[in-house]
Amino acid sequence: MKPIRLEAELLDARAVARQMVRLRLRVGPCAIRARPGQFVMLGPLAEGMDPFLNRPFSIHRLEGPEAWELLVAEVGRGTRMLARLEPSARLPVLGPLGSGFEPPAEGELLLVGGGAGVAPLFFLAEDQLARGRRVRLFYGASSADRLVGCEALAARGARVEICTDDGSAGFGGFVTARLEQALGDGSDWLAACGPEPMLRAVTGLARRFGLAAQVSLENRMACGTGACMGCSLLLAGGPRRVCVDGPVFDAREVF
Amino acid sequence: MKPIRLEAELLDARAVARQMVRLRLRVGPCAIRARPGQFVMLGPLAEGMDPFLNRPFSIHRLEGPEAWELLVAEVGRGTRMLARLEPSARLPVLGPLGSGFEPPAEGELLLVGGGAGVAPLFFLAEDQLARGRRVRLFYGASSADRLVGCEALAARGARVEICTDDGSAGFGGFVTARLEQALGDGSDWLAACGPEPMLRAVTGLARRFGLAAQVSLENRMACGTGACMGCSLLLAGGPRRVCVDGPVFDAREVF
Amino acid sequence: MVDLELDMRARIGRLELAKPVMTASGTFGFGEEYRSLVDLGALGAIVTKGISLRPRAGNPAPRIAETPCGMLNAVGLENPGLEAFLRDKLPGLREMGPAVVVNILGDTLEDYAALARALDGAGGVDALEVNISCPNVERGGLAFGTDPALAAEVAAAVRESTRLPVLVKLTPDVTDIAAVARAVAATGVDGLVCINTLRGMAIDPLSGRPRLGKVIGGLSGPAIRPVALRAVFEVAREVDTAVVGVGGIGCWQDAVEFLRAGAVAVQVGCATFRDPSAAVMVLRGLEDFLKGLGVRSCSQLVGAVEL
Amino acid sequence: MVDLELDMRARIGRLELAKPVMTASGTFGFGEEYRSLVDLGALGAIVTKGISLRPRAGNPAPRIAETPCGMLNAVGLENPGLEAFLRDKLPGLREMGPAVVVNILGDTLEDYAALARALDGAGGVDALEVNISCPNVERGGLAFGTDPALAAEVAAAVRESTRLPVLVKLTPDVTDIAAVARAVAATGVDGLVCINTLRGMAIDPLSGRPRLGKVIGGLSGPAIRPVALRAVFEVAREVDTAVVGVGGIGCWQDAVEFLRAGAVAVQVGCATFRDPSAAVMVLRGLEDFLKGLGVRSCSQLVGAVEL
Ligand SMILES: Cc1cc2nc3c(=O)[nH]c(=O)nc-3n(C[C@H](O)[C@H](O)[C@H](O)COP(=O)(O)OP(=O)(O)OC[C@H]3O[C@@H](n4cnc5c(N)ncnc54)[C@H](O)[C@@H]3O)c2cc1C
Ligand SMILES: Cc1cc2nc3c(=O)[nH]c(=O)nc-3n(C[C@H](O)[C@H](O)[C@H](O)COP(=O)(O)OP(=O)(O)OC[C@H]3O[C@@H](n4cnc5c(N)ncnc54)[C@H](O)[C@@H]3O)c2cc1C
Ligand SMILES: Cc1cc2nc3c(=O)[nH]c(=O)nc-3n(C[C@H](O)[C@H](O)[C@H](O)COP(=O)(O)O)c2cc1C
Ligand SMILES: Cc1cc2nc3c(=O)[nH]c(=O)nc-3n(C[C@H](O)[C@H](O)[C@H](O)COP(=O)(O)O)c2cc1C
Ligand code: FES
Ligand code: FES
Repeated sequence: MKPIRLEAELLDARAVARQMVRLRLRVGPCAIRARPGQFVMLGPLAEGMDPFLNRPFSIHRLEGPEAWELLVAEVGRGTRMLARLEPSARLPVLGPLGSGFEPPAEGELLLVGGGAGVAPLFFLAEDQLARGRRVRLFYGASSADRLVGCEALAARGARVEICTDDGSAGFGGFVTARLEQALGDGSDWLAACGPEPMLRAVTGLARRFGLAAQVSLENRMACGTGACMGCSLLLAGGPRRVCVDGPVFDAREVF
Repeated sequence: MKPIRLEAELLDARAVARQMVRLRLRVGPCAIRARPGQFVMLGPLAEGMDPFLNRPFSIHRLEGPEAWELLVAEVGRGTRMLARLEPSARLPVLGPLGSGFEPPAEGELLLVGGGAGVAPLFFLAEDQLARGRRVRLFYGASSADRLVGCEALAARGARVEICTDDGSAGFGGFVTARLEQALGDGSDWLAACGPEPMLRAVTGLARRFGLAAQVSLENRMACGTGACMGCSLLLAGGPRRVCVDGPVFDAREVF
Repeated sequence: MVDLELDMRARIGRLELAKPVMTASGTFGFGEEYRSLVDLGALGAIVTKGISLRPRAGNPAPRIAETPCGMLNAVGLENPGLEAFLRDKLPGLREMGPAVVVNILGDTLEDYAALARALDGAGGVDALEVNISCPNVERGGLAFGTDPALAAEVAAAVRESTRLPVLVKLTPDVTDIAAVARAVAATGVDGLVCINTLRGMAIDPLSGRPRLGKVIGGLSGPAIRPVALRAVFEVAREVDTAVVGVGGIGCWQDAVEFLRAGAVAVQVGCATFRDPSAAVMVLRGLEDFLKGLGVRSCSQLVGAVEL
Repeated sequence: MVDLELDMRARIGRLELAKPVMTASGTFGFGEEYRSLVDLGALGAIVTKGISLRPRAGNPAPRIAETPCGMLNAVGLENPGLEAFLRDKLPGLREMGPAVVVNILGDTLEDYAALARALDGAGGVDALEVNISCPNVERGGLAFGTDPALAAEVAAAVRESTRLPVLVKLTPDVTDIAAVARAVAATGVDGLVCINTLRGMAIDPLSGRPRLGKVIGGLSGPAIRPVALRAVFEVAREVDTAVVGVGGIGCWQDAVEFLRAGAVAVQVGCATFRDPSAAVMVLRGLEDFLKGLGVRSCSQLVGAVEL
C-alpha cells in the first residue's frame, strides 16, 4: 500500500526488557496492509522543533486488526522520549514505508536477528507461521535481560535459538557462531536484521553455504519517502535509498 | 534575599479564569523571603532546546510558608505549555528577582492592576493587609470571565474596585477612568502594573493629583539577573535594566 | 461586505505562480515521492532536486545529521542526471499541476549553459533555479555563489541559454549577500532565491567521528530562519528583482514573516520531512490569514514590515 | 591503576587558564550577577561584557527575541565605559578567582589601542578579547571583522598597545573565515575566538513589527552550534594560533565536539540564561568524560576528530 500519515493513538508503552520498550499504536484498518520488513517514521516527537527529525522504526508485529507494535531500544534522546510516553498520547506516524522481505514459496525460513534488529523478524515470522511455514529464528542479544518475546514466538510454532554474548541465556556467543553450526541442513533462504558486522558475517555464511539472503539495513533518514536522498548507500549497483529501495536488500547487493 | 535556583514542584495548575491559570509551586522555606513586586524566571520549559528562553512571572501570592503562586495568562507557546502541566511536574525556578514595591509607612495604598498585571498586586495587597494597612485595588479586566481572586482579596479586607472594558462586571470602562473618579480622597501613594498605556495614564493621574507612584514594567528578558543587558530601557536617567533595576520603578523615572 | 476572491498569484519576473508557496529543492524529490501524501495540486510550484548534466552518486553515508532545531545534510547532489530526468521524472512532474521549476547545478559555466539549453527545449518546464550555493560538492556550487562576479557570470550564461524564467539561488555564507544579489540581478534574471543551507558540522563526541561522511554539510531548518529572513530583507531592499524566501519555513506565520521582509513567494524545505503536508498547510494558513486581514491580494503583504 | 591528576589547563598563547571553560562576553555580565548562583571559582575565565572607551546606552527595546533553539539580541554594547569599568567592576572581578578577560570594542583603530593601553596598566586583567564581530553597533565591530586586512590592523594595534595576551573574536558572517583568521594570526595574537553571533532577524507576523528595535541582531544558541563548530574546525586547521570555541555550547558533549574540532578551550554563552550553572556543568562533565577516557590532560582531546 502507499504510505499514509496519521495520528496514531498510543495504546500502551511497556518496558519489555532492559532499555527496550514495546509501543502499541492504533493506526486503524490500514494496519493489516503492511508487509513484514516495512517501517514507519514516528514524529514529530515534541511540540517544539527540537528534536527536529522523525525517527524510523520497523513494524515489529501486527496486534489485532488495527494496531502496530514497535520495539524500541532506548539509545538516545528520541527513543528515551518515546519510552516515557503515557498511554493515549497521540503520535504522528508515516507508513508503511519501504520494501518488505520476500521469502520464497517453499522451505524452512531462517531468520537472524541481533538486538533491536529482531524487531521486523517477528512480523515476518508470525506472518509466515500463519501461512503454515516453518520458521527458525536465531536471536542474538548482549544478555538475557535484553531478550524480548521469545516464548510467545515459540508458542506460535517458531523454533527460537537464543544466543547471548555473555552466555546468560541460550548459546553463549555471537548469533553468527550458532548460525554457522546450524547451516547446511537444507534451508536455502535467510533473512537478517541487526548490526552491520553481524549482517556482513551472516552474508558471508550465506554465500559459503549457498543460501539466498535478504538483509534489512539502517541509515540516517530525514524523509523516509525517497525524497531527500539522505539515506542512500553507495552500493555496487549505484546509490540506493534505504528508505524506498530498501530497507530490505538482497545481501549480495550490499556486501 | 539573593536569588537562588531550584527545581520547584508544581503543586497544582488550576484554570482560574478564561485563559488564566494559577500555578502553585513548592519552592521551600525561601518562599517567605520574597518581597511583593519581585518575580521569577521559569524554565527551561521543555526537554529540548525549543522554546529556548525562560519566562518571567511575578510572584502572585505566598501560599503557606513554602510555596509561591503565579498567575499566568495564556498568550503564547510558553504560557500554553505551562497551563497544561500536570501536578507534580518539576519546574526549574530562578528567583526571587528584581526590586520590590516600596510602600510608604502610612496612609491608604492604592493599587491599580490591568489584566495579568494584577498578579504582583495581590502579593503586595495581602502583605500590607497583614500589616494592618488599608488597601484599595482598582482592578481592570477585559471582561468578567478574566477576573481572578477578587472575593478572596476582599475577604482579607481589601477594597476591590472591579472595572471591565465590556461592563460585564463592576464599573464599565477603563480602570483609569474609575481611578480618576476616586482620586483626591487623601491617598498619596499608588502602585500600578499592567499594559503600558494603562501605566502611562495612571502616571498622568498620579502626577495630576500629586501622588507618588510606582509602576512595575515588563520587557523581553533573557537572563533575569542583570547580566545580558537585554531588558534595558532607555529611561531619562540612562539605561535601566528591568530585571534588576526594576521591575518596579518610580513612575517619574519612566514616563 | 463583498467577498472578493483573494488573489494568491505570485509574480517572479516572467514566472507567474498560482500560489506563492513552493517546495524547496532537494526536499521534495521529484514530487512523486509525496503523491499519496500531499495535495500536490494546491502548491504553486515543485522545485526539483538539483539536476546535473551527468548522473551523480553523491557523498558517502552518513549524509544526514540532526542538529538543534534543524539538520545537516551532505547529500552531494545525488541525482539521475539530465537525460534520465527528462525521460523518467519530467513527464510525471508535468502532470502534477504545480509549475515545474528545475534546479540545476554544474561544475563549469558551460555545464550550466548546457543544462539550460536542454531544459529550454524539453517542454513542461516552467522555470530554472540555478544552484550556485550548494556546500556539498567539490566544484561548482558554492564556489560560484560566493563571488559576485562569478555568480553573475553563471546567471548570465543561463539567462542567455534559455527563454525560460531564471531564478538564482544564493548562499548566506558570504560577507555581503546584497553585493552578490546586485551582481546577479543586473544580469536580468527573474528572481533571487534566498537562501541555500549554511555550512555546518557536527561531531559525535564519544566516537570523535564527524556526523557526516563528508564532514562539512549544509544546515537547514528552523534554526536558520532568522538568518534566512535577514538575507531576504537585505536583498529585497537592494534589488528590484523578485525575491523568493526559503530557510526554516514550516508554518504560515513563518511565511508571513518572509513576505513582510520582502519575499514575493516562499519555499518550504525540510519542514516537509517532519510533516509531508507542511507546504500545503503553510499555503492554507496564509490564505486564511490574508482573508482575515481583508486584503485582496497576497502581494499586498510583500514588504509590509513596520520599521 | 595510578590515579594521576587530570590536567585541565588550557594554554591560549601566553594566557594559561586553570580550566578550559569560560563564560562568553555579554552573557555573564561582570560576574557579580551570578555570584549567588554559580560556583564562580570553578571557571577558567570570566569574559566581561564588551567595554568601550566611553559609556554606551545601547539600542532601543526590544533587544531580545526568542528564535528556534536560540535567540536574537541587539543589545548594542550597552556598557558603563572604560572608566566606570575600572572603578566599579574590575575590583570585584579580580576577587572571583577565574582569570579576567576583558572584551573590548572600539569605533576606530585608535579606540581599540587606547582601550588596550588603559587595561594594560589596570592590574588584575589577564587578557583582552578584541571584539571585531559585533553585529549590533553602527561603526567598528563587524566592519573590522569582515575584512582580513582591517581585522589584522585592529589585532596589530591592540597587540602593540599592551603586554597582555590578546584574543581576537571572529564573526562567522564572512565568505572565508579562514582568510580572516590567517590575517589576524599573522599579527602574533595569542588566540582566536570563534564565533560571535550570526546576523539574523525576526518579524512579528501579526503586527508586522520587527522583533528587535534595531531590526537586525545577533543569533546565538544551540541553533548556531553547527556553524560555530565548522568555523572552529576550519580555522584550527589553518593557523597555529590557539582557537577558542563558542556558539551554542550548553553541555559537556558540546564542549567535547569543539575540543575535537580543534579548540583548546570553550566559552559558554546564552546557555547560561537557561541555567546559570551551565558553564560549571560543562566543565564538570568534561572532567568526568576525560577521566573516563583515561587521558592525562584535556589538551589530548584537542583536534581528536577521526577524519
Ligand atoms: C529502517 C529502519 C528501521 C529501524 N527499526 C528499528 C526498530 O524496530 N527498533 C529500534 O529500536 N530501532 C530501529 N531503528 C533505529 C532507530 O531509528 C534509532 O535507534 C533511533 O532513530 C534513534 O533515535 P534517538 O533519538 O534515540 O537517537 P539519537 O542518536 O539521539 O538520534 C539522532 C539522530 O540519529 C538518528 N539515528 C540514530 N541511530 C540511528 C540508527 N541506528 N538508524 C537510523 N537513524 C538513527 C535518529 O533518527 C536521529 O535523526 C531503525 C532504523 C531504520 C533506518
Ligand atoms: C517582570 C515580569 C513579570 C511578569 N509577570 C507576569 C505575570 O505575573 N503573569 C503573566 O501572565 N505574565 C507576566 N509577565 C509576562 C510574561 O513573561 C509573558 O506573557 C510570557 O513570557 C509569554 O510567554 P509565551 O511563551 O506564552 O509567549 P511568546 O510570545 O511565545 O514568547 C516569546 C518570547 O517573548 C517573551 N515575551 C512575550 N510576552 C512578553 C511580555 N509581556 N513580557 C516579557 N516577555 C515577553 C517570552 O518570555 C519569550 O521569550 C511578566 C513579564 C515580566 C517581564
Ligand atoms: C536534504 C536536502 C537536500 C537539498 N538539496 C538541494 C539541492 O539539490 N539544490 C538546492 O538548490 N538546494 C538544496 N537544498 C537546500 C534547500 O532547498 C533549502 O534551500 C534549504 O534546506 C533551506 O530551507 P529549509 O530550512 O526550509 O530546509 C537541500 C536541502 C536539504 C535539507
Ligand atoms: C545578550 C548577548 C550579548 C552579547 N554581548 C557580546 C559582547 O558584548 N561582546 C562580544 O564579543 N560578544 C557578545 N555576545 C556574543 C557571545 O559572547 C557569543 O559569542 C555568542 O552568543 C555565541 O555563543 P552562544 O551561542 O553560546 O551564546 C553576546 C551574546 C549575547 C546573547
Ligand atoms: S530518508 Fe530521504 S531518501 Fe531515504
Ligand atoms: S534580562 Fe538580562 S539584564 Fe535583564
